[in-house]
Amino acid sequence: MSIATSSQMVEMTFLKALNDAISFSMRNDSRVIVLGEDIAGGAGQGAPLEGSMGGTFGVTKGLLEEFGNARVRDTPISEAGITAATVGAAMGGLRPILDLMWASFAPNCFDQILNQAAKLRFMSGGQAKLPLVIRMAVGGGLRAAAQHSDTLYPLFTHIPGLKVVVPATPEEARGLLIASINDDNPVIFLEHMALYRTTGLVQLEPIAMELGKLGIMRQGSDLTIACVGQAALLGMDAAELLAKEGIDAQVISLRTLQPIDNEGLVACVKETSRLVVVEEGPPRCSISADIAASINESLFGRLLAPIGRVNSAATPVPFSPPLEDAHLPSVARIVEACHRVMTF
Amino acid sequence: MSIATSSQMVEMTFLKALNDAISFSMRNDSRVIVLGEDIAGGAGQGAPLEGSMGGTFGVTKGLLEEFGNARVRDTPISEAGITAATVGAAMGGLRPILDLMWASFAPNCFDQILNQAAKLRFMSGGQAKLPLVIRMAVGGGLRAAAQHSDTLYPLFTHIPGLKVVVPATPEEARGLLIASINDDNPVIFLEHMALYRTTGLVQLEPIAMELGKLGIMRQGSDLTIACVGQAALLGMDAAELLAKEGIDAQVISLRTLQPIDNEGLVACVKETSRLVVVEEGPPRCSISADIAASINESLFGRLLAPIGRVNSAATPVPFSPPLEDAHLPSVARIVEACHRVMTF
Amino acid sequence: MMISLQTLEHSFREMLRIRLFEERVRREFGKGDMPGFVHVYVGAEAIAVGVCSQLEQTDMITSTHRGHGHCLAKGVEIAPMVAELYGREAGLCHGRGGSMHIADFSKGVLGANAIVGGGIGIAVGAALAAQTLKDGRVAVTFFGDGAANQGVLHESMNLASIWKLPVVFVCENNGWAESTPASYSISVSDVAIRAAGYSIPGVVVDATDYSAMHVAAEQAILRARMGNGPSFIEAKFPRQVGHFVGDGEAYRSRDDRKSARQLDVIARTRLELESRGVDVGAIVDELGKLIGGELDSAFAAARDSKWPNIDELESYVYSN
Amino acid sequence: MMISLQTLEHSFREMLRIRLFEERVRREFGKGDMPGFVHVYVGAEAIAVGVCSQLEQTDMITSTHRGHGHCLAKGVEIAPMVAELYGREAGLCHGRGGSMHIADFSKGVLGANAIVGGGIGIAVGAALAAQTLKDGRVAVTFFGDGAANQGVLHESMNLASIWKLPVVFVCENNGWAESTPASYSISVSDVAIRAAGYSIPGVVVDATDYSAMHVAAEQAILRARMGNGPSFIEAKFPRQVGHFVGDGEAYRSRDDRKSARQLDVIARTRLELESRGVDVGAIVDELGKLIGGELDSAFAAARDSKWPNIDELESYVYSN
Ligand SMILES: Cc1ncc(C[n+]2csc(CCOP(=O)(O)OP(=O)(O)O)c2C)c(N)n1
Ligand SMILES: Cc1ncc(C[n+]2csc(CCOP(=O)(O)OP(=O)(O)O)c2C)c(N)n1
Ligand SMILES: [Mg+2]
Ligand SMILES: [Mg+2]
Repeated sequence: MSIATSSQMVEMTFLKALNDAISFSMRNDSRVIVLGEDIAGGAGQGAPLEGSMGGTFGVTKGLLEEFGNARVRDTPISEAGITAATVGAAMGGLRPILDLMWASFAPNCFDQILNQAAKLRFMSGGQAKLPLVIRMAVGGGLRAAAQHSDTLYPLFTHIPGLKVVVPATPEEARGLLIASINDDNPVIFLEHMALYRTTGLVQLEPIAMELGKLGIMRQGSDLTIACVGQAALLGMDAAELLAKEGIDAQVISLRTLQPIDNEGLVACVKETSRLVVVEEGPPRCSISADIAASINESLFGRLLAPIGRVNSAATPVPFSPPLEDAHLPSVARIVEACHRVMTF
Repeated sequence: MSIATSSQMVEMTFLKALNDAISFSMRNDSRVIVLGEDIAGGAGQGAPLEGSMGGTFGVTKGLLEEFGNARVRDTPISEAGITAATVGAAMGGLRPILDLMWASFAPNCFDQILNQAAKLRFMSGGQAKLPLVIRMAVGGGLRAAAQHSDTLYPLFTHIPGLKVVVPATPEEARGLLIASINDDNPVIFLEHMALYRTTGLVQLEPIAMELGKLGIMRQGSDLTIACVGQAALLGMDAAELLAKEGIDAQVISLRTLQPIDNEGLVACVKETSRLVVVEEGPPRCSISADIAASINESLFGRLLAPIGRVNSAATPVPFSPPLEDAHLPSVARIVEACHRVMTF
Repeated sequence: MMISLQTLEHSFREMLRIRLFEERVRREFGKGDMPGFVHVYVGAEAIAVGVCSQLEQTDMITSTHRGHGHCLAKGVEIAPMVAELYGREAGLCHGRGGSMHIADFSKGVLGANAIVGGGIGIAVGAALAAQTLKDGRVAVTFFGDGAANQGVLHESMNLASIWKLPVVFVCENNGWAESTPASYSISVSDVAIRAAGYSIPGVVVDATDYSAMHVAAEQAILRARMGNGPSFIEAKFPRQVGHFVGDGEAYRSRDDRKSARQLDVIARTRLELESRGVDVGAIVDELGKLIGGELDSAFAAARDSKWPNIDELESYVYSN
Repeated sequence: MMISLQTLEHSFREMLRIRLFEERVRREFGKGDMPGFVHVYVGAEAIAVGVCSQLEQTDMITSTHRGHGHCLAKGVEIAPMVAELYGREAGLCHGRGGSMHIADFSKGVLGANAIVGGGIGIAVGAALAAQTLKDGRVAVTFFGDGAANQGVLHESMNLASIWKLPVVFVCENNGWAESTPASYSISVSDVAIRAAGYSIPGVVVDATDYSAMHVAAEQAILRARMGNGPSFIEAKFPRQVGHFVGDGEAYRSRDDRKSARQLDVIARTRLELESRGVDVGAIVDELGKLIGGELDSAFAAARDSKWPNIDELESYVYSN
């Protein structure tokens, strides 16, 4: 094995990047703990370790072995109780990471997120410090149907007091998760299901990636495609197709929705004067609406076309594959929106 | 007492208008029931009636006496359980009206709202019929602080499958509540606390007011002020002040946020070419953002100024009066926004 | 507890029907063209049948992510069920729901629910409707040991108790919630103990003993029907299969898995029937053919049948 | 149960201090310049004092909308409390929280909580922190009979039990939740019965009997401190006052209100002290003057003190 320098890059899955971020943080700070349903997985508290699943998606695999069952805790199916406990644990001096499995289960603990985690610091006049991360898997495409496919991006982003993070690549996943764990605020960390098995290059050494700065995934001068999380992969594919037609699209991964990098976004769109926002999730009061509103305000009269918005359909997520495919944003729909924006 | 004709108008409080709508609907249809914490109030099931409070705000006062305790039920403090029961009752053949007291408690039953009420019809391929109304008080100004002052307008509006209603006047309150009760879908009915004691003219006979049509509260040709619920009262006051400066503002009460009267709104703004949206609640992924996005799209290049947005500050609602006043939308901030839009 | 031979035989057929359905689902799922994921009811058959065979069609049930057994026991037809598993227009939910949201309101099945604990309060509401409309219906909610730790169960039991609602709480305790053992996650030896906290009669039943299950259900349903309020049944049995089809259960010891399979209600009921003189082999053959044939055509038809029309994506969001 | 005279006298002083504070709050509220609404702790004093007088400053509590008593018993200073009630910058929360969200982390008060049941799970989490950090702290959560029907209580008790967390659940059962009687809304005679559903020892205590309350708290805190897990105390007493200051309680019979006032822990403890030879009159006079003076200046100072700067509206949303 060769000796690596910190500038070296290695190939890694999104899943492994998340796992790395957590174990790195747990090694560095004994106050970091993880809890959630099945996150140890079968190994429970003291049962044999072999075969423990490490969460429904395997993100926390191996942590139990390294850090033991005081710091890696399977929980009962009690989303409200475990989220409240996460809030209390943070106020009591830990830096907990809660795994909620699917974002569709977050409504079960919405009081704890909206009324407690998000508000306690403010209500206590700055006394409460809430260094906690709530991870959850979002999104459709798995034919998991309406109660396992929500993204809920705007619901979290609407609530002052939360930070909201949406990585698109393994590098973002690892860097942003480390930063989220280091952050003293409640961070909602949303992992799109379709990303877990994707791979990408990451730096050899885990380092934090600043929250609140977008990432430019592809340079381009004709229009900007701003994407929420996994949608960036669709955006990249769309850009490839557009390139073949001679349209040079810039692709942005927003990385964090709160704080949102308005400045960065304005700077990008100033160059291209055309914007398409891509977001999985229904259109009303959405991230795409939010960005359209703010960019229209910042760049009033300077856009060459109305802002394109590609969202999911305004329906719950259907089970049936052709319906789900039609419901979700797709490369084809992004290309179409870009055409509309280019030819306006 | 003179004999009234149906075109006669009577003065009525917002509170009484709501009460009327409910008792009217209960008289007409024995499947309509009401339930919630303290909505009978002390009278419980069988205890003496005198002094029963009829809900924290008195909206359901007198219903117990007329309809009895099988149709007017005090509930335990169990928001999740009673909302789930409301959903089940609707599927079982009733037309329940649930009183959640404050919208800030809705996060306690967000699963039942988002995953159950909103999705069950779709998931069952149209089998489930969910004729239910969930009423709640929203908004600040009472120094009730962060956990009793949320509006949550965009959270509900984001979720496909719900209807969202925001009356601004007694007439709207009565007409829209009757329509909501008549509707076969889950309706979130949001009553701003500051409105309960306001009065206004209503038609003598209770009649439904169509969901999905905005109301023009004041004609005006210079700019449009589109308001969510109680904000319309602020909008009206702002319009009066603007009129003194010679600015002729149109004031709109949106009435319903889902369905939203896009067509009506576009028609109005086409006339004035200038729009300010007023909404109590934080700005991100909000109703104002939603409207700004859609109007910018519909009227791209035809607006004379960027759309003005007046929202609450991006903070939880503070307790301290001067802070709360600064946090909330105000007539002064609306006027300011209108000036910006007029002088752009 | 003894139940009549006729009842036992009838119920055995019903249980076997579910078993045959689920075994076929597992096999067909392996072919890779069934969308999403499925959870089968293998091993729990006595619960659905013990309860639903004593319900009227108009009685209402709410189900879980593991809902096929409840549907079949409540009289839902096989062909539209299978079509739903494949996401087809001919499915019970026109393909919108799939396995985890399968529903048939015409049979009183108010839906499987993919939110753990999601159906519990809905059944309480259905019972409220029945009580208010005075139409004599009862409601039953099925939920797992994992769901027993959801707060909504507590709220729902309290509500059902203070209002004396005609509802039966049936906890299907298979010892596991995904990879988490009930012995770890539940703070008490029997979930049924919790019923006492709500003045609700609670019993623990061995769900591998069909007769015991049947009798417990009978009493609870009768109590509800008579207007005497809710009951709680904890039906215990060891999970014989993976959490979902495809789950290798690496987190579980081989011994535990093996011993679970040895406590099978179908096998046990078969022995009982035989000891009471029934030629079970004949029943198994007959049903195997009958249901086998029905399943053959249901799966073939489902695979052949139309997808939902994507122009109708926005249907069923609202009723008008 | 007998506790030492010294302890009883000390606790009487503490209870009286709360009573004097709350009576003053009621009076001052009537002047109309205290923003929002307040809920006073009158009648419940034995609970906060019985528990908090036996806690360390580093131990953590979570409180309710009726939180003044918990704060005072846990050692929070009067002046910044009063300033908070008036929404001033000098308040404990710099005016951001008010009565319903009053908090003093330096004294282990993790906050009053205006969401009924909101504090319960937070205390469980605080106990998890204590257990994980092995620092010997314990956590206590206070909540009402109304909160006893919130699902999060059930989830929290289960969690605390399976993890053997150092937490004490204290249900302040004053018989009412706003206008709803506990006898109507709670399906069981004693909330403490529910603790058995979580293998948690539960006791019912007469909260008008200070000594009984003290001893129950002692045992529960000790159990937590020793690492033996959670306990549940249901402290019963009749609500003497309206739900909030200004609530005329029209929904409640005059007799019921009157009899509630006759079961007062301060009066009762006074009698007990007197029977044990203490000159309570002297204590009352002394404290009346002492606390009276402190309250005079606290209220005067609060009214005179600065409002928060509106330029700092956006402070404290995030820490950085
Ligand atoms: C609210 C919620 N939390 C978590 C999940 C993920 N999940 C699906 S099934 C399951 C286990 C359920 O166990 P149990 O209730 O015992 O039912 P079983 O699968 O054993 O029949 C979990 C955790 C979910 N679907 N919903
Ligand atoms: C989640 C939630 N639901 C409802 C309310 C409104 N509310 C405030 S206090 C209260 C009654 C609480 O009763 P209890 O827990 O017995 O406390 P008590 O006031 O008697 O001390 C209610 C219903 C609330 N604040 N939060
Ligand atoms: Mg199970
Ligand atoms: Mg009470």
